[in-house]
Amino acid sequence: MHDTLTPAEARDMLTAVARHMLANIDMLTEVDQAIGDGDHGIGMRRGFTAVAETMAGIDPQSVAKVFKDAGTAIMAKTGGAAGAVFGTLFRAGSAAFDGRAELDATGFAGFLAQGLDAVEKRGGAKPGQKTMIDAVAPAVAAAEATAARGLVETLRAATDAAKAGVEATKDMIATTGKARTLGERSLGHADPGAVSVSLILEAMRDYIAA
Amino acid sequence: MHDTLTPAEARDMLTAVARHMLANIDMLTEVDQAIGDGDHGIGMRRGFTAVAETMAGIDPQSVAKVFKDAGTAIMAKTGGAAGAVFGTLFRAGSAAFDGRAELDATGFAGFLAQGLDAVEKRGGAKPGQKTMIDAVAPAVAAAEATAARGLVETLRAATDAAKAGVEATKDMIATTGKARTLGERSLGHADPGAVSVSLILEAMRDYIAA
Amino acid sequence: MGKPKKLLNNPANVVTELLDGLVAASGGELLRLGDRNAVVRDKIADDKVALLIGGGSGHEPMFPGFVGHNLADGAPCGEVFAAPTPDLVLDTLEAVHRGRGVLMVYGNYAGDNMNFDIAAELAEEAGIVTRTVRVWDDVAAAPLDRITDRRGIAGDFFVIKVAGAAASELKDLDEVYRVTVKARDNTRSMGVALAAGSIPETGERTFELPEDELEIGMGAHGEPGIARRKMTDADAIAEEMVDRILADLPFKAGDEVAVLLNNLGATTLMELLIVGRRVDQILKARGITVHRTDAGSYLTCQEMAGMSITLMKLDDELKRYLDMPARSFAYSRA
Amino acid sequence: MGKPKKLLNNPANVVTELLDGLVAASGGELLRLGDRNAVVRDKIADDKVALLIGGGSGHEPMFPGFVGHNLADGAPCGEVFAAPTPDLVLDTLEAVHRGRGVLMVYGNYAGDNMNFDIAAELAEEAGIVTRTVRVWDDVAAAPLDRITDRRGIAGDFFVIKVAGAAASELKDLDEVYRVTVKARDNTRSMGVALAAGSIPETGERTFELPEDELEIGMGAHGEPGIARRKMTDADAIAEEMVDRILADLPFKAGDEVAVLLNNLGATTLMELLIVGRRVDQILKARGITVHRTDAGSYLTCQEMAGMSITLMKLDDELKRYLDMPARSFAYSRA
Ligand SMILES: Nc1ncnc2c1ncn2[C@@H]1O[C@H](COP(=O)(O)OP(=O)(O)O)[C@@H](O)[C@H]1O
Ligand SMILES: Nc1ncnc2c1ncn2[C@@H]1O[C@H](COP(=O)(O)OP(=O)(O)O)[C@@H](O)[C@H]1O
Ligand SMILES: [Mg+2]
Ligand SMILES: [Mg+2]
Ligand SMILES: [Mg+2]
Ligand SMILES: [Mg+2]
Repeated sequence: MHDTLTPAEARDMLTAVARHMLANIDMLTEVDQAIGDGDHGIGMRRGFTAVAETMAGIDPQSVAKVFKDAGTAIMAKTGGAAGAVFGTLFRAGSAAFDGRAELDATGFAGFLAQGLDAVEKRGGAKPGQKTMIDAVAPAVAAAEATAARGLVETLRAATDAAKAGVEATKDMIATTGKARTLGERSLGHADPGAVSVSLILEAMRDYIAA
Repeated sequence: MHDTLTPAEARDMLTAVARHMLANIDMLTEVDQAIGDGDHGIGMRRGFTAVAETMAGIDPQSVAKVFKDAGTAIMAKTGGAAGAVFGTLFRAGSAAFDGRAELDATGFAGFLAQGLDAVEKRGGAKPGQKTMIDAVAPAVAAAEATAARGLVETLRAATDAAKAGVEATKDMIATTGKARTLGERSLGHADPGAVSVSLILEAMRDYIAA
Repeated sequence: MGKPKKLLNNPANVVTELLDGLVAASGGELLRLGDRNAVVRDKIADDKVALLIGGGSGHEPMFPGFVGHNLADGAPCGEVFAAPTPDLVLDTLEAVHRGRGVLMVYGNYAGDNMNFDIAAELAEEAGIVTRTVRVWDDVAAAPLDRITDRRGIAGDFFVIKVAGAAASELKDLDEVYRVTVKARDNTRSMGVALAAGSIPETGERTFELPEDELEIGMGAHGEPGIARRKMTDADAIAEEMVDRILADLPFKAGDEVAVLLNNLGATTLMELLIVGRRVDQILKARGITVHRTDAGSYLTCQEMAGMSITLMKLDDELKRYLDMPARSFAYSRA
Repeated sequence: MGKPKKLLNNPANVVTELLDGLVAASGGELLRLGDRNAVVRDKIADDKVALLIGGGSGHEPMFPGFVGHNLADGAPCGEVFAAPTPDLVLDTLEAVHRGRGVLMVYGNYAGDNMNFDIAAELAEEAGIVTRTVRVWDDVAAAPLDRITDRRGIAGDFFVIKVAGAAASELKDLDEVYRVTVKARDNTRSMGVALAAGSIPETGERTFELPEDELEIGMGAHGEPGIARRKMTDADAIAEEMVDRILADLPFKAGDEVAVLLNNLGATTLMELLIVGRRVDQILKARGITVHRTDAGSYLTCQEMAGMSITLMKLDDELKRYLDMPARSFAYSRA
């Protein structure tokens, strides 16, 4: 159990995140087949394979750099909407760790909040449009509300909130991205990017709780 | 039972031939699917629909004209190899009836022989190459051998010989037409055009025997 | 439907291998950007406004097949159905830039928008001026009052053709941008799908459609359309699609248009022409003049069965640029 | 495989409807021969040797898509996979004849041979001189010593391109014939099929192929090929096909060739280019120079999945005619 993470631990956590993502590719493919173009799984495989490689190769000087490098790897290798969105989440979010020696609960909540802000600016989507934002936004709120209770609690709350967010996307109609359509064909299915957010947080939570 | 046919009866016989062909289109399609391009049935449907229409519209002045008009209809409407081959069979064969008031056994044997000769010239194929020639050639031999015994016997013998010819094509390798190939893929299947010959003769036999 | 059989090697390498094939077929007119998944023209005039197009792969010949003479100067190519990454867009953009700025034309998808935007911001930091025209021709994708939510489908073809011609002649980025925006704003499309294509890497079909149904308005990645119909006449489908397209701009009697019949993949040219015949009849009956018709595989979705109809309303300027000679792998016009 | 879904009206009318669509798309450059299933150019120069091409339909854009400027002057079109009838060939022949004779170029099939021959005999009676070049490029169809038994497949494209250019320039039928025969004799092809097309009128597939097999050498109507293989790499297939093609003429180091990658229907351009990439590598390794490459749907077999590779060995004369500008529905070259 960790209540703060050193840069090396942050790197190990992101390696664990990559491993968890790579273990769930087929599930992500299926989710995107239902409402998108079916490639979210293979995009995430490209992106998180690159994250794993990058993490294996870096000298973990700072938490901010570890997160930024992960974001750069995602941005450079994933492609598609997810590459821009998740790359932006990690790269912009990493600024929250600037000047912090370790990753703690407050820093983590800041990471999510600043990442969310940048993602909204980047793609112009708002909560309720059935995107990964609908998993990140509740996670931000939960993280901010629990930050005072420490990192383990914060990750637990953020993950739970993201999962609830994923569930909520099933009742939304997509108005951006490949799942966007005039009809209501996207109703009843979760948003692939939101599922990815919940997987990322889940892996972080498990690393920190371990 | 007829031992000679008037021009009007010749016309009625060819109408019966057309009806019989049109009743066997699907079977012809299947036979061509096995070794050709699968269109022999629909080609014969075009050709013998035209024969039926032509026969319904003509003034049966002479047996030669009735057969020639049928051949012209086949030639103009069937398309493909079959159009040229069966058109030629009827058009060139019809010359055997020139100057004859009625169709009799000798005339009929001459029709087949002259038709065969023209078909061989037209397409350059010889017996044994797995074409309709392998049904016509034995029919010619049988018709010539039985002509003295009258029309009913001649048609019976010619039809039987054609059917045996169809069976024999199963053991031949196609070297002309769509079924032609380097390999032995055509072995075991009958030649579609040969099947059509046997159907034509069968319908003639039944008309004459009735 | 099962997975389709395909002539592939390692399915993870399809983009790089197809670009190798494209460069080989170009006879020296196209170059790879190093070993990256992008192609650029071998010669780009020194004073030229550059035209950059691009997007996800899997829609061949769109986009790299339209890099050529009086067409685009370069195309970064993403993985199958995935927008190219910002660094790839940026590097291609830098490779084609000749000091007069770069016009970027691509289909309006969240992924493309974000990745090209990021590249444009990075380019700006490097002192390169860019303008962007997003193609949103698919009238099935959103109502007219949300036109910027619409997808870009085969209308890319007309917009790129006009942009390429304009960029070969006009020396000012803003002018090229103005003409290209007009081409985009005058272009409307709608598609119909009969059977799904697949993603090469997984072999998975992009959607499911019952054996006796078709879907009108389906997108070029298999995005949901607006209506499923029992299989019916080509004429009935053509009428429904053309009606919706004509009502949207709207096109009216006296207008002059260019028509594109685009094969989404496995549909035969026979079918395309049969539909085209009816489109032509409808336009004639409405008093709309057809200036020209193109038909073929321009923006595909792998072996998807289906097609789209695109109309571009013409004025003298658009007509001149549309008719200018052009030469690329996917399109040549004397 | 079930019957494919198609955008058709009455399937018995496909040929007449597709030709209507073709004429509509031609912008006045093509005319129907009355209401017959044939197309001719609107203008044919008065002193021109006429070029007539044709055959069964279902292979679109072959043949009618190659009627145009510096290409063919007319094309009688049979029903699907059925040679046109002699009267249709004759009437088209008479429509394009300008007093200098008519060269007929078509694929070497018993049906086409017989029907065109009958028409030629009738034309001769009417005082029109004709010459015939039958295309027999499919090396899979018969051994070299029986070359006249081979089928005509996508090699039609090169032979027609050269014949059309020669006929637009040379005023003598025998000269046009000489050049066209050379083009034919220098052209070799081989195809590979992955899945069957179908006959529109019945919806029936033209052959059956197990889910995990492909067939090398299959003809453009689904005629049996020379070998079935378990599905394998694109590169392995390309190697097998190119080896057989190269050995046949034979092509050798120092030769200059044109390459055609022809889509038989539902194969993606992605696959065509991936195969093309390997073909290019093989030719380079053998010291054979590629003068140019064309890739696309030129001779199809409905929605058959598969492709063919064609090589034409060039000399200066063939190169010049191959490179001459041309314009038709299916092929434009500036
Ligand atoms: N404008 C946007 N803002 C935030 N997230 C977005 C946006 N557009 C798409 N996404 C996310 O991207 C996911 C799709 O990713 P992916 O399938 O990899 O890319 P693509 O849509 O290009 O195929 C969606 O499920 C959604 O969560
Ligand atoms: N050279 C030939 N001589 C005689 N008959 C031939 C010849 N070529 C083909 N045929 C006949 O034509 C038949 C095929 O007819 P059809 O399927 O209608 O035409 P296609 O081969 O043009 O598809 C063959 O089964 C064969 O009997
Ligand atoms: Mg996706
Ligand atoms: Mg046949
Ligand atoms: Mg995608
Ligand atoms: Mg046929």
